[in-house]
Amino acid sequence: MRGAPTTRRPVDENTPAVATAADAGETWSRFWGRSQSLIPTLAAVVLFVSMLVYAEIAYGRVFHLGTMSSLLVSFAPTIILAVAMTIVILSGGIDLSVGAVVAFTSVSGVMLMGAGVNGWLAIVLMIAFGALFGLASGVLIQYFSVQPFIATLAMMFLARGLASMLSTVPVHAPEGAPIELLATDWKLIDGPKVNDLVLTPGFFIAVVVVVGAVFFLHRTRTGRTVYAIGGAESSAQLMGLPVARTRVSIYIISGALAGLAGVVYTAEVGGKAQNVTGIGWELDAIAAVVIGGTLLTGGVGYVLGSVVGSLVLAALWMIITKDGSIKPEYLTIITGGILLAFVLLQRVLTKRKSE
Amino acid sequence: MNRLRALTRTPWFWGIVGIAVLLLVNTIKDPTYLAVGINPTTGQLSGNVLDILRVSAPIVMIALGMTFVIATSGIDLSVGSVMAVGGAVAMVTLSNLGQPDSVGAMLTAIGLAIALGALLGAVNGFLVSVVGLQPFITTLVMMLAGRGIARVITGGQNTNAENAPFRALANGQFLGLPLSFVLAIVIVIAVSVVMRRTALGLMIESIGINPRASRLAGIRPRPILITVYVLSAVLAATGGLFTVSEVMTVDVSGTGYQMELDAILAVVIGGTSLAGGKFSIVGSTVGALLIATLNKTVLFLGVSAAATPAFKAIVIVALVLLQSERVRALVLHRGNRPQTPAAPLAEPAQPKEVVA
Amino acid sequence: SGGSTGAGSSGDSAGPGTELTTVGFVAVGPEGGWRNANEQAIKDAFSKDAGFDLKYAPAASPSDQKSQLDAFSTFVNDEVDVILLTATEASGWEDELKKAKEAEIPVILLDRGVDAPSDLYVTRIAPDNTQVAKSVGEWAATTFPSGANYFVLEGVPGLSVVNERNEGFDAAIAGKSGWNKVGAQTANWKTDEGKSVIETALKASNNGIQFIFAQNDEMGIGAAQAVAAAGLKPGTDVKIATIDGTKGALEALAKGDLSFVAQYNPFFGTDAVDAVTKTLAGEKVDSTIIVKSATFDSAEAAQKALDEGKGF
Amino acid sequence: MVNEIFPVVEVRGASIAFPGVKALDGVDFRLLPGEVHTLMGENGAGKSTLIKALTGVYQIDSGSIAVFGEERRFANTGAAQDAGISTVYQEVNLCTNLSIGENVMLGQEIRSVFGINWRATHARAREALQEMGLGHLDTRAPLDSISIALQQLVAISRAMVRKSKVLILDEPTSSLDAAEVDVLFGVIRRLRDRGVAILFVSHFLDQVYAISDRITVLRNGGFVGEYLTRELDRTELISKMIGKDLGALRALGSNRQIDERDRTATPVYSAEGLARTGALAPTDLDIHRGEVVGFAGLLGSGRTELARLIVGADKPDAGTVRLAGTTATIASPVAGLAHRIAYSTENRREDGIVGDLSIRENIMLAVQAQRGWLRRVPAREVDRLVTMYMERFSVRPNDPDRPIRLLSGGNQQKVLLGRWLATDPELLLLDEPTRGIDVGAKADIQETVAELAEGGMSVVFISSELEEVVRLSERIVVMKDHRKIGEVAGGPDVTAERIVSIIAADSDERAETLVADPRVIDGEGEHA
Ligand SMILES: Nc1ncnc2c1ncn2[C@@H]1O[C@H](COP(=O)(O)OP(=O)(O)OP(=O)(O)O)[C@@H](O)[C@H]1O
Ligand SMILES: Nc1ncnc2c1ncn2[C@@H]1O[C@H](COP(=O)(O)OP(=O)(O)OP(=O)(O)O)[C@@H](O)[C@H]1O
Ligand SMILES: [Mg+2]
Ligand SMILES: [Mg+2]
Repeated sequence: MRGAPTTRRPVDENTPAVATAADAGETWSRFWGRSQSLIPTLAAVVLFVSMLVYAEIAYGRVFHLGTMSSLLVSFAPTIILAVAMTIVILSGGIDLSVGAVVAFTSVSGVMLMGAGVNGWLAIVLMIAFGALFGLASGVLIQYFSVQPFIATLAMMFLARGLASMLSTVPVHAPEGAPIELLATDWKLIDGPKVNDLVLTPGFFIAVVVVVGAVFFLHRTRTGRTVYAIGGAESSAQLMGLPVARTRVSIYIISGALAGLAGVVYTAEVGGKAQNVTGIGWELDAIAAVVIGGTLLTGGVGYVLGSVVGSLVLAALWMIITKDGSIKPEYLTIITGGILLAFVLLQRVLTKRKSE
Repeated sequence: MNRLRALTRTPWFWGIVGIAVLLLVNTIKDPTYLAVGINPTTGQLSGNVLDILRVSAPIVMIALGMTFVIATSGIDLSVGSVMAVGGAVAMVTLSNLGQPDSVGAMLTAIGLAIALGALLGAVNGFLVSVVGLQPFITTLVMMLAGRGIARVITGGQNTNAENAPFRALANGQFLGLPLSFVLAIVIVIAVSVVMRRTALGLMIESIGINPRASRLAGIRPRPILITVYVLSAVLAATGGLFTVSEVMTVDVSGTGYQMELDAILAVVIGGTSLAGGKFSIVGSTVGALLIATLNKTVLFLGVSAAATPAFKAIVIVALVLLQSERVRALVLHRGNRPQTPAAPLAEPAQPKEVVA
Repeated sequence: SGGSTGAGSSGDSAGPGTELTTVGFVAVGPEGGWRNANEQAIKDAFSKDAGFDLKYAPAASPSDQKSQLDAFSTFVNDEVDVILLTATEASGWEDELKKAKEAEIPVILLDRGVDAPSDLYVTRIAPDNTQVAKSVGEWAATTFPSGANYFVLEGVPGLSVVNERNEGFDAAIAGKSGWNKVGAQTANWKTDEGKSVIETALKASNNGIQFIFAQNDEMGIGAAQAVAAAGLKPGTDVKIATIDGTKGALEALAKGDLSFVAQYNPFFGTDAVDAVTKTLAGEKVDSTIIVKSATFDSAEAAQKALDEGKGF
Repeated sequence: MVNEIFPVVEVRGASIAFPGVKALDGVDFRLLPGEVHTLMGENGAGKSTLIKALTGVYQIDSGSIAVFGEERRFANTGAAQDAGISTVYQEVNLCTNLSIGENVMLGQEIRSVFGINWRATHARAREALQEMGLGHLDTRAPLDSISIALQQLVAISRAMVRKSKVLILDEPTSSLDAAEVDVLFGVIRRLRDRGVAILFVSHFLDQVYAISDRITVLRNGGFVGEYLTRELDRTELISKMIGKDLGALRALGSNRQIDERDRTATPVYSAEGLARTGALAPTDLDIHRGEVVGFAGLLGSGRTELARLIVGADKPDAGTVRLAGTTATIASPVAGLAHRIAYSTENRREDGIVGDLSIRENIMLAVQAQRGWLRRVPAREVDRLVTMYMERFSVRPNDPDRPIRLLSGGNQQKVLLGRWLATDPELLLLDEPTRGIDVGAKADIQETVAELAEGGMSVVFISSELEEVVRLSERIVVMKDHRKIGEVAGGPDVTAERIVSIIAADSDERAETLVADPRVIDGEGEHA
C-alpha cells in the first residue's frame, strides 16, 4: 500500500526482532502507525521550507544572515506566545488573554521601572503579573466551571482595561534599565553591511522557552497530564490524575509566558510600553498553533509544530512585504486564504493517510 | 422557595438580574433614566431604554445565529465581518441606485446583502461539514476574508448612502418601539417557531452532543451544519443592515469589528454551553440585551474610555460566577456537595477531527 | 524585481529603460477614509513611470506596530534605496532606524512622527496633528466666546494621534473661561459608535452639550445623527467639529450637519517624491516638511472644496 | 473464618442523592483482604455509585467510609489511588489520543534526571500487559487502534501497575469473551492469593460464582445483605436482587429454536462478497424473514464490522447487497434506516446515547431522523412510543424527561433498544444488546428478540456470551479474523462448545499471518 521505505528506522529493541525483509516494511508501517499525529507538523515544516525557497527564488535575500536574524529575533515574542497557546490548547482550552496580558505586563513593568523599582525585580514582576492573570483564568475555569473561552476573554478585557487605566500614552523605561540589555545585539557573524547574524538575548529566551516546553510536555508527568486532559478530561479525572492542579498550572504558565513575551517585546522596542500593544496577537498565536498541526480540540499536537507555525506566519509577512504589490483591501483576504490553504493541505494529507 | 431555586438555576435569570442591576445603577445616577417621553421635534418616543433596545437589535441577530452554531459545538468568529459585508453591500447598492426614497432600492439592497451573507455562510458550512475543518479556524479565516471582501466591495472607502426607507429600519419606530428591535424580535420568534415546531432544534442539539451517535441514528449532519452556518451568516448580514441603517454609512474597518465576541458572550450568558448541545434562544436574547445595556451603561456613567474594558470584564466575571454551581451553592446555602453533580457519567464523546 | 543594490542612489531621474529606484513603504493599511486617500496618493506619486518601484507593506492591523517593525527590517535587509515610513506608533523605532543607517538607507517619515534622534531619518513630511487640532480649538474658542459645555469623541485610546489631537485642542482652549468638558469617550473611529456615544451623552447631560469635538470625520458624522435624533439641530443647538476632511464630512458640512472641518491634508505624494529625489541626489532636505492643511468653517466653503475635488 | 480479619474498606450508612434519585440509601459494605467480593444488583441499583463514592468521584451525603481502619473522605480519585485503591470504572476511561503504554502508565511514568524515561516506562507497561495476556500489543501504538474489548483489558492492566491493596473492577468482563475472562480470573486469583482485596461487579452469574468469595446485594440504592457465595444459591440471589421470586428466570433456558425455516424463499437481506479493506474479508450472507441469526466469534473476529457494513455505518468497498431480491446500495446509516435496517451499537457511550438529550428524545431520535427535520413527530405519537418502550423494558427511573446521561449503563441500553424498535425495522442488528444488563432485563430482551422474530422481524444477534447466542439463534454465523468461517444451523444439538471447536479447528495458515491484529497498524478510518 505504501511505497517501499527508503529510510530504515532502527528497530525498537523490544520488538521481537525477526530479521526478514518483510520485517523492515512492518517496522516502517508500525512507526508510521504510531506517528500519525506528526504528519500535520511535518507538513508545516515542508511548507515553511518551500515558502522560503519560493521567496528566495522570487525575491532574493531570504537565505541571508540579516533576514534570518530579523526573522528569528522579531518573532521571539510570537514564538513564546505560541508555545503558551500550544500548552493551553493541548489541554483542550484556549487563552484569548495573551495579547492583552502582554500589554498590561509591559505597561505596568515599565511604569514600575520608571517609579524606581529595581529593573530586574520589575522584570520578574512582569512575569508574575502575567502569571496572576493566568491564575485568575485557571481558577475561574477549574473551580467555577467557566468555559475557557469566556474566562480568558474576560481576562483579556480586564488586562487591556487595566493597561489603559495605567496609561494611554507610551511609557518608557528609564535610560539604562536592565530590560534594554535583553535587546542587546549580539553580532555573531559580521558580514557586509546588514548581512550579519545578529541575535539578541530575547531570541535565546525564546529558545529556552521552547526547549523547556518540549521537556515539560514530553518528559514530565504534569506535561503528560496536559495531553490526557485534552484527550478526555473525565478519563483523566477517573485515572486519578491531578486534573485541577494541572489545569490551573497550565493557565498560570500561559500567563507567565505572556508576561515573558511582554518582557522580550518591550526590550525589542527599546523599553517602551503601550496599552495598545498586542491587539490580535492571540489570534496569531492560535493560527501558529493550528498551522503547526495541533488540534484545537486538544490532546494532539507538538510545541515544535507551533514554532514552525509562527515561522510560517513570519515568512508569510516577509513575502507580502517583499512582494510589495498587495492592495490593502486584499490584505486580510490573502492572509485568510493562505491560512485556509494550510489547513486544507493538512486536511488532505491526514485524510490520505487514513485511507 | 423551590420555584425561586429553579429560577436561579435558569442561566438567563442572572442575565435579567444583571440588566436590572445595570438599569438600577443608571437610575441612581439619574432618577429620570427610565423615563420615556415624546420628542417634540421628531415626534418619536425617546428614552434611554428605547436606545438600548435599538442598539441591541444587531447583537440580538448575531447572538441568535451564534446560538445554533454553538449548539452544534461549533463557533462562528466571522459574524462581525459578515456584518460588515452585509452593510457594505447595502450601502454600495443604495449609493449606486441613488434613489433616496425608493422602497424597491431598499429591498434590492437588503436582498443582495442577505444573499451574499448566505453565500459566505454556505462556504463556512461547506468547509466545516464536507471538508471537515475545525469551525474555529474555518470561521477565523472567514473573519479575515470577510473583512477584506467588505473592503473590496466598497473599494476600501467608507461608503454612505441616502435612502429614507432603509434609514427607517433603525431610526423608525413601530408602536413606539424602535423598528429594528421589533424586526429583530419578530425574527427571533420566527426562528424559535421553526426550531421548536420542526425537529431542526432537536437535531442541532443531537449533533452538538454526540455527532457519531447522531449519524448512526440516521441524522444527516451535513445539511444541518450548512443550514446552521448559513443561518448565522444571514442573521449577521441582517445585523449589519441594522447597524449601517443607524448612520447610513458602512465603516469597512469598523462595522461589526469584534462583535463576534459580544455574540459569544451573549450566548454563554444565556446559558448555551460552548461545548455544544442544548441551546436557549430566550437566553441568548437576554444575553444580547445585557450586552447592549452594558455598553450603554458605560456611556451613561461616563466610565472613561480607558476603563471601559475593565468595567466590562468585571461585569462578565460577576455574571459567570453567579451562573456557576459552586457560587450558587454558597449564596443559597444549599448543601456543600460541590463535586457530585458535575461528575461525568458519560463524557460527551466526540470524535476528534483530524487536523483543523 | 528585487535586485536593487546601490543602483539608483546616484539620484539620476530614471525613465523607462533605466533601473527603477526601489522604495519600501512601511504603511498602515486600511484604517479609514483619510488613510486610504493618503496611501493612494503616495502610491500614485511613486509610480513606475516616475522611475520608482514602490513596495507597499501595510500593517497587519492599524495599531499593530510589530508588523511594521518586521516590514521595516525586511526592507533594510533587502537594501532598498529608500524607506518611507508611516509609523503607527511614535516610539520604539530607534533600533530599526539605526539598522537602516548602518545599511545606508535613507528613511523618510510620512504623516506620523517617531521618537528618535533626528539624525536617524531624513525628514518628516506631514500635516501637523497638534496644529490641526489646535485650529479646531481656536475656531471653537472664537465661535463660543464665553465657552461651552463640550464633549470629545476620541479614537482608539492609546494611539499617538489621539494623544496629539487632544493636546492640540486642549492647548487652544487652555485658560479660556467657560469651557466645561462634559465627557470624553472613545468611539473607536466608528460612525455608529459615535452616534451611540453622543445619543447617550446627550441624555445623560440633559442635552447639555453645545459643542462636540470629534477626532475624525466618521465619528463626527455619527454624532450629527445622534444630535438630530435627539430633536436638536446640529449646527444650531450643537456644533460639531471634526478632523480629516473626507468627502463625507465636507458634504455634511455643506448640509450644515457639521460646523467645522479641519482638513488633515493627505495629498503629499509629490512632496514625498521631491524629498526622495533630493535625498538620493545628495541634496539637503528640511528636517520637517509641514503639509499645509485647510480648514472649512462654513457650508459655502465646504461646497467650494467639494467642487474643487478637495474631498477624498 | 475470614470474619476475624480487619476489613480494608468499610462503608457504613452511605447515602447519596442525585436530583430526583436516591442512588445510595444507607448502604453498608466491607471488603476484606484476600477476598473477591462481588457487588450484585439490578441496573441502577447503585453499584457504580457506591464504587464512585468509595473512590472519591462522588462525595457521600451521610455515612462514613473507613480505609485500613481510618476514616477517609477522598477528595478525588487520585487521593483514593494514593491510599492504595485502584479502580477500573464501568465505562472504559482511557485517553484515546495517547499510546497504549502511556495509558497504562499515566501518572506513574518512570522518571530519571532527564524527566520521564520512556524506555523504562514502556517496558513496565509491557510487563503489566503481559500479565493480562496482552504481551503482543505494541505499547507505542495509539490506544484507538485497538478494540473496545482490548481497551478494557488495558484499563485493567493500568490498575495493576500500582500494586494496590484494593482493586475495584466495575463490570470488567462485560465486553470480554470466555478466553479473556479466563485470563482475567487467573490474574484476579493470583492477586487474591497475594492478599489483595478485590471488589468485582458483574451481571454474569456464572462468573460471580466462579470467582467470588462473598456477595453484597444492593437494591434500589439500598443495602439488602451480605452473603458468603457458597451459602447463597442462584435463585435466592436473584430474588434478593429483584426483591421477589422471579418468574422471568423460567424463560431463560427454554426458548432454544429448532431450525426448520424454508430457505428457498427470497431472503430479506442477502449479501455477496461484502467487504471492506482492513475490516472484513469478502463475506456472503443471507438473512430470512423472521429469523434470528447469531454472529459468534471471539473478540475482534469482525462481528461488529460485519454488522456495521450491513447497516451502512461503514461504507463497504466491495460486494452486492439485495434486499428482498432487489439490489441496493447501503453506504450510510441513513440509507440503512431507509431500508428499514437498524443497528444497535456495542459502543453505547460513543455511538449510542446522546447524553444531554432526554430519554424521550433519545427514543424518538431515529424515528424523527427518518421523517426528516421538517415533519416533527406529533406529541401524541411520541408519548405513545415512549411510554410503550419505557414500560416494555421497565426503564428506571421512569421519567422520560431525564437526560439519558444520568441513567445507569443498563438502563441506557434499554432506552437505545427502544430507539431502534421505534423505527419498526425489518432487520434489526443487535450488537451486544445484553452487555451490562441485569438478569431480569436480559431475560426481557431475549424474550423480546424471540417475540420480534415471531412477528416477522429478522434479527441479527451479536453477543460475547456464546450461550446466549446459541440459545436464541436459529442460525449462527461463525466469524474469525475478520471473515466468516462457517455457518451453523441452530437446534438442540448446537452447543457453545461446538462453536468453539469450529473456531479452534479453523487454524490454517491464514490465521497465522493475522496474529498481529491488523487494526493495530491499519486502524483509524472508521470514524467517518
Ligand atoms: N451523576 C448522576 N446524576 C444523577 N443520577 C445519577 C448519577 N449517577 C447515577 N445516577 C443514578 O443513580 C442510580 C444508580 O446508578 P448506578 O450507575 O450506580 O447503577 P448500577 O448499579 O451501576 O447499574 P448498572 O448495572 O446498570 O451499571 C441510577 O438510577 C442512576 O440513574
Ligand atoms: N478498523 C478499525 N479501526 C478502529 N476501530 C475499529 C476498527 N474496526 C473495528 N473497530 C472497533 O473495535 C470495536 C470492536 O471490534 P471487534 O473487531 O472487536 O468486533 P467484534 O468482532 O464484534 O468483537 P466484539 O463484539 O467482541 O468486540 C468496535 O467498537 C469497532 O468500532
Ligand atoms: Mg454500573
Ligand atoms: Mg463487537
